Amino acid sequence: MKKLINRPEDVVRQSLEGMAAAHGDILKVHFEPNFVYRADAPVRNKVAIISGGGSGHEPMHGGFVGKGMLDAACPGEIFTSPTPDQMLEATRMVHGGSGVLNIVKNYAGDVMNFEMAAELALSEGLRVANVMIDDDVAVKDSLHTQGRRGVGTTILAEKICGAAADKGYDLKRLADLCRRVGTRGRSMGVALTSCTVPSRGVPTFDLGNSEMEIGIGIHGEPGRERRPLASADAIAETLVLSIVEDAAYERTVRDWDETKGSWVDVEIVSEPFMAGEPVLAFVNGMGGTPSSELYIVYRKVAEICEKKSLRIVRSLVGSYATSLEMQGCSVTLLKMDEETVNLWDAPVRTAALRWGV
Amino acid sequence: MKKLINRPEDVVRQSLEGMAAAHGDILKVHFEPNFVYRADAPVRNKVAIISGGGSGHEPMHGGFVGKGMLDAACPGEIFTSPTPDQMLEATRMVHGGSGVLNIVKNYAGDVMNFEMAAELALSEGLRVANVMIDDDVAVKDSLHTQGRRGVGTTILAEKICGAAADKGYDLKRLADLCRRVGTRGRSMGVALTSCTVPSRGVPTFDLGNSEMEIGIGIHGEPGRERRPLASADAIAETLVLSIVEDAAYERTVRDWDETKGSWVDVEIVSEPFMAGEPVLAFVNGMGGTPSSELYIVYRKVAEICEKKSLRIVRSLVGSYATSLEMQGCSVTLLKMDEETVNLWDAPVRTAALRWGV
Amino acid sequence: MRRSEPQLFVGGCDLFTRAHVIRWLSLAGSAIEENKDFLTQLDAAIGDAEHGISMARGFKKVVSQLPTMADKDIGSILKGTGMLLISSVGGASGALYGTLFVKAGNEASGKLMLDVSEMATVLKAGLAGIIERGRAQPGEKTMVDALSPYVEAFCRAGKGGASMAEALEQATVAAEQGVKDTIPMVAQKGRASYLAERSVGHQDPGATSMCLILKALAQAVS
Amino acid sequence: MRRSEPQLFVGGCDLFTRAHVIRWLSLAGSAIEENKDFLTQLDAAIGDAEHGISMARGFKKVVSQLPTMADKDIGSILKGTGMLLISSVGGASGALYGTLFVKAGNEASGKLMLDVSEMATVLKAGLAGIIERGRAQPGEKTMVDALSPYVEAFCRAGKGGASMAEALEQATVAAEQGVKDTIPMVAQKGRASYLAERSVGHQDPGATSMCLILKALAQAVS
Ligand SMILES: Nc1ncnc2c1ncn2[C@@H]1O[C@H](COP(=O)(O)OP(=O)(O)O)[C@@H](O)[C@H]1O
Ligand SMILES: Nc1ncnc2c1ncn2[C@@H]1O[C@H](COP(=O)(O)OP(=O)(O)O)[C@@H](O)[C@H]1O
Ligand SMILES: [Mg+2]
Ligand SMILES: [Mg+2]
Ligand SMILES: [Mg+2]
Ligand SMILES: [Mg+2]
Repeated sequence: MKKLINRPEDVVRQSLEGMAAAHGDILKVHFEPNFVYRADAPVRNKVAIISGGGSGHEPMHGGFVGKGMLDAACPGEIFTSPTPDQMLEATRMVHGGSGVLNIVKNYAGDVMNFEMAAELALSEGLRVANVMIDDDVAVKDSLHTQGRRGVGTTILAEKICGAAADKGYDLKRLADLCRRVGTRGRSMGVALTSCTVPSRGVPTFDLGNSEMEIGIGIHGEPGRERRPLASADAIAETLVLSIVEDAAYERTVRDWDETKGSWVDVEIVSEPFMAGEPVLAFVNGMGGTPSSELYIVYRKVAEICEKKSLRIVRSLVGSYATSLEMQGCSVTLLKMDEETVNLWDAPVRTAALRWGV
Repeated sequence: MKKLINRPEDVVRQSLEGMAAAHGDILKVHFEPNFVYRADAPVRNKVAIISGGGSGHEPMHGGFVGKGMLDAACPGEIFTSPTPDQMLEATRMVHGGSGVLNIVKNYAGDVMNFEMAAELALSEGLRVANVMIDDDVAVKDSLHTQGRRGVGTTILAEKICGAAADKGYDLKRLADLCRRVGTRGRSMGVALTSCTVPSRGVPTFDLGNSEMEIGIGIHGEPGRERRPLASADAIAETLVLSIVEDAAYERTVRDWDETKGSWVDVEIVSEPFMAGEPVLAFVNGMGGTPSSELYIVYRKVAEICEKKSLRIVRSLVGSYATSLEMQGCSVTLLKMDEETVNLWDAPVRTAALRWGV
Repeated sequence: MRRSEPQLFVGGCDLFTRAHVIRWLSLAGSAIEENKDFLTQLDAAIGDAEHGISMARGFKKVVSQLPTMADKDIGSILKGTGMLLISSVGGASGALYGTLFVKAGNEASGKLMLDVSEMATVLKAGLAGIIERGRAQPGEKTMVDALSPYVEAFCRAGKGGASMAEALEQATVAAEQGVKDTIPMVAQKGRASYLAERSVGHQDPGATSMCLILKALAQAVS
Repeated sequence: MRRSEPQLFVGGCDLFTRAHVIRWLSLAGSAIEENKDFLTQLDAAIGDAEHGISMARGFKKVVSQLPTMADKDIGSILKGTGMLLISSVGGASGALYGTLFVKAGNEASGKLMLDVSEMATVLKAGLAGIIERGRAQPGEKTMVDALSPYVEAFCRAGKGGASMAEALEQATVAAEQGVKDTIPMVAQKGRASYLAERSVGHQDPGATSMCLILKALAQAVS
C-alpha cells in the first residue's frame, strides 16, 4: 500500500487537521464528534445545509463547506457513513433558526444514520428535512435493491441548494429544490484500478491489467460488470449512453412528515433525458486520475451530448467525489433550467469549489 | 498501462480539445501550433504573460490561463518542452502592446526553446523578457548541473505576476517581480510510484512496494535518492527540512539585454529562509494522490514551519503541477511580503485556480 | 430433573443476569476482534471492505466501557452498548446494531435479570428494531437472516420449556444455518444489493458478524 | 590513384551533393525510427523517457518533407530540416538538433555540393551552434561528446588528404568512441545532470542519437 499517511487509524483525523490548518478563513473542524463547519457559522435566518458520508471521497464533503454551499459536513471513517452524534452536534452548531436540510447519499448506512440524527434533532425541537440523492444508473432496480446510490449529483445539489439557501429559500422550498435536482441528475462510473482502504492495506478488488469495472460506486464496491479495458472514447460513450438512455425511474423514499410527526413513504420519479434539454455535464475523477485524462473524457461526453441534442449549458471537470486513490471517472448529467443555472452561477467559497467571491 | 485515453499520440490534442469544450468562457485553444490563450486576448495595455512546458503536468499551465494569471500557455508533447513556433504564435496572439513576460521552468529544453522563441519575437519588434524559475532544492549544485529545476514556485509566480500585470506593472517591473518570486521560493518532491508516459506504455522507473524516490522532478525522472517508504510525517519533515535548511543558492542566468540586443549573464542569489519570515506553503499532488493525503502532509508541514518560526500567511493544497498519474507530492515554501500577499489575494479566474471573481 | 429454585440464583442457567450481559459483550468483542479480517474480507467481496474494521472499532469501545456499565441494570447496559455502537461503528451496521441494542435495552429497562420468556421479548424487540430501521425482510441476504431464525428458534425452544442455555444453544444453531443460507441469496438490501446476481455465492458479512455476537451469548451462560 | 575529375561528378565520393543530403536524412530517419525504443530507454534511465519518441516524431516529419526539399540547395535543405526539427521535436534535443542544422545550413547557403574542406566548415558551424545554444563542453555527457570528436576527426582526416568517404568513416569511429565515453561520465548538462553521480554507468541518449545520425552520413556517401 502506497499512501501519504501515517497510521491507518489516524487518516481521517489528520486529514481533517490539515484542512483546518489550510483553510482557517473558510472552515473550522470540530473533533469528537468530527464535523467540518463554516468558520462564520451559524448564519442567522438562513436554512443551514449539512451533508456527510464516509471519508475517502475528498473533497466531498468537507471541501464544499463554506459560503454558498454547505454549512457543515460530517465525515465518517473511510467508506463508512458517519454516526448520528456527528450530525446532531453539527446541527446544533450551524442551525441559524430557519431549519436544517440534510443532503444524504442513498446508501443504507447514510440513510439510516441521517434518519437517526434527524429524529434526535427533531426531538430537540429543531426543524430538519432529509433529502436523499440516488442518481447512479448503474443500479437498475429500485424494488429489489437498496435503490440507486448517491454519487455525482450530490455535489451539484449541494452547490445549487447552497446558493438557494443564501437567496433566502425556506426549508420546504429548499428541500423541494434539492429533491428536484436529485431526480434530474444521473451518473455512471468506471474504475480502471481498485482503491486500497488504509486499514485493510490491500486493494479491495483485483483488476487485471487489461480489465475495467463498469458501473462502480465510490466505495471500491465491485461494479455491475467487468469488461476489457477500453479507450476513453468508448468508456465515455458507455457512461453517457447509460445515462441518456435510462428510462423513467420510480422509487419510494422516506420523508419526515412534520404534521404527522413521523416518517412517511413518498413516491418520486426521475424522468428520462429528452432532446433539446439544457444540461450540466460533470466529469468526475476518482482520485488517481489526472485532470488531463478527465478532459479527454469530457471532450467525448460533449460530443455525444451534442449528437443526442442535449445542450451543455454548464460543465464541471475535476476530482470531486473520489474513491481514495482509485483510477477512473464518473459522468453526471443534470437537467438544468433558468433557476438552477442562476443558482449554479452564484458565488461559492469553499476549499474545493470557488467562484464569484 | 491504465489510462483514460485513446491513442497515445492523441493525448495532448484531445485533452486540449476537452479543455476548450469545458472552459469556453475562460480560454480558447489554438492548434498547430498548440497553445491555450485567454478568451478575451489580447488585453490592451497590459503586459501579457506566457508560460509553457511539456504536457503531463496538468493543470499546469493551461489550467492557469485566464484573468489574473496567464495570457497564454504553450503545451509541448508529454514531458517535452514546447517548440519556439508555439511561443511565437502565442506571443503574436496575446501581446497587448506592453510587452510579454515568458515564465520559464529551468529545464534545458524549456530554456533553449523559450530563448529561441524570444529571439524570434524580438526580431519582430516585440518586447519580451524571459524569467526562469529554478526552485527545486533536490538539485544541489548549480555549477556542475543544469541548475535547479523549475517546479512548484512557477505556479505561485504565475499567480502573483498575473495579478501584478492586471495592476499595471510594466515589463521591467514585472520581470523583476517574477525573478524575486523565483529566488524566494524553494521546493522538494517525492514519488511513491512512477508515472507511465502514454507513448511508452510502461512505468518510467520501477519502485519496489516499500520504496520511494526522494527529490524527484515532475517528469518521472529518477530523484536524488531511493529510500524505504516512510510515513507522511517523516516525508513532510524530509521535504520541509531540505527547503528550510537550504543555504544561499547562487547561479548565473541568461537575460536579454535590451540595450545591447543580446543575451547577457546575470548572477542571482536565493537567500535562505529565516525565522520569523512570512511564507506561503504549497503542498502539491503529483496527479495520483488524493487531496485527503495532501492535507495529511500539509498538517505536518504547518507543524514544522511553526517549529521553525516560519509564519504561514497563505497556503495552497492540491494537484497543480503533476507528473501524469504519479503518486507523491511536493512541498513549496515561498517567502512573502505585503506586496506579494496582496497580489496573491487578487482575483483570479482560470480553470484550475479561481477566487474573487 | 429440575432443582427447587435454581432460576433465582444470579448466574444460574435459567436466568440471564447483568453479569451475563457483561460477559456476553466481552466475549462478543473478542469474537469480533478475532474475525475482524474475515468480516472485512466478506465485505470486500460484496461491499466496501470495512465491516470487520468498523465492528471491531465499535466493540473495542464497548468492551473498554464495560467496567463503567457493570453495576447498571440490563436495560441500561444494552442501551449504553447501543449508543456506543451507534456513535462508533457508522455505516449500515452501526445504525442497525445500535438500534438492536437500544430497542432490546428499552425492553429490559430496569431489569437486573431476565428469564427465558423475558429474554424472548427482549430479543424480539431487538429484531423488530432492526427491521423497522433497515426494512429488510428475511431472505434479502442481511443480518436479519441470522437474527430472525435465531429469535424464532429461541422462542420455540422457550415455549417448549427449554432452559436459557438450551434455548440459546438451539437458537445459535439456527443462526449458523441462517448465515449459511445467505450464500445462495441475491442481496436485496445494503451495498451488496448493487451487485444483484453477482452477490450470489458470497456469505453476507452482517449475518456473519451477527452470528458471532449471538454465539457469544450462548457462551456467556455456559 | 586519382582519376581526372571525379570530384565534379554529382554523387562522387569526394563531393557531398544535395542528393547525398537527402539520402543522409532519409537514412538518419530510418536509424532513429529503428532505435526509437532504445533511445527512449536510455532516456528513461537518466532522463524523462521520451528522447526516442521525440526524435522519431521529428525525423518522421523531416523525411515526409524530403521530396519538397530535394531540388533546393544544401543550405536550404539543412535549414529546412533544422526548422522542422525545431517545431516538432521539442525538449533539449529539438532546440539543439534544430540549431545544429540551421547553423550548418547557414554555412552551406546556396551550395549544391560540398568538398571535404567545405564539409568541415559546415560541420564546425553546426557544432558551434550546439555549444552556443546548450553551453555544454566536451566531457559533460551530452550529444557534444559524440559530435565534437566526430568533427575533430573529420577535420584531421580532411587535412591529411582523406576522401569524403574516408573522412566520414574515421569521424564515425570517433563518434562511436565518443558515445561509449559518455558511459562513465557524470552528467553536467540537461536532465541527467540532476542525477549527479547516479548518472554514471549510463550511456547518454543524446550522444547516442547523434551518433546514429552521423553514422547515416557516412552510409549516405558509401
Ligand atoms: N437495510 C438493511 N437491513 C438489514 N441489514 C442490512 C441492511 N443494509 C445492510 N445490512 C447489513 O449490513 C451489512 C454491512 O454492514 P456495513 O459494512 O457496516 O455496511 P455499509 O458498509 O454498507 O454501510 C450487510 O452485510 C447486511 O447484513
Ligand atoms: N545543454 C546541453 N547541451 C548539449 N546537449 C544537451 C544539453 N542538454 C541536454 N542535452 C542532450 O539532450 C539529450 C536529451 O534530449 P531530450 O530527451 O530531448 O531532452 P529533455 O527531455 O531533457 O528535454 C541528452 O541526452 C543530452 O545529450
Ligand atoms: Mg461502509
Ligand atoms: Mg523531455
Ligand atoms: Mg461495509
Ligand atoms: Mg528526454
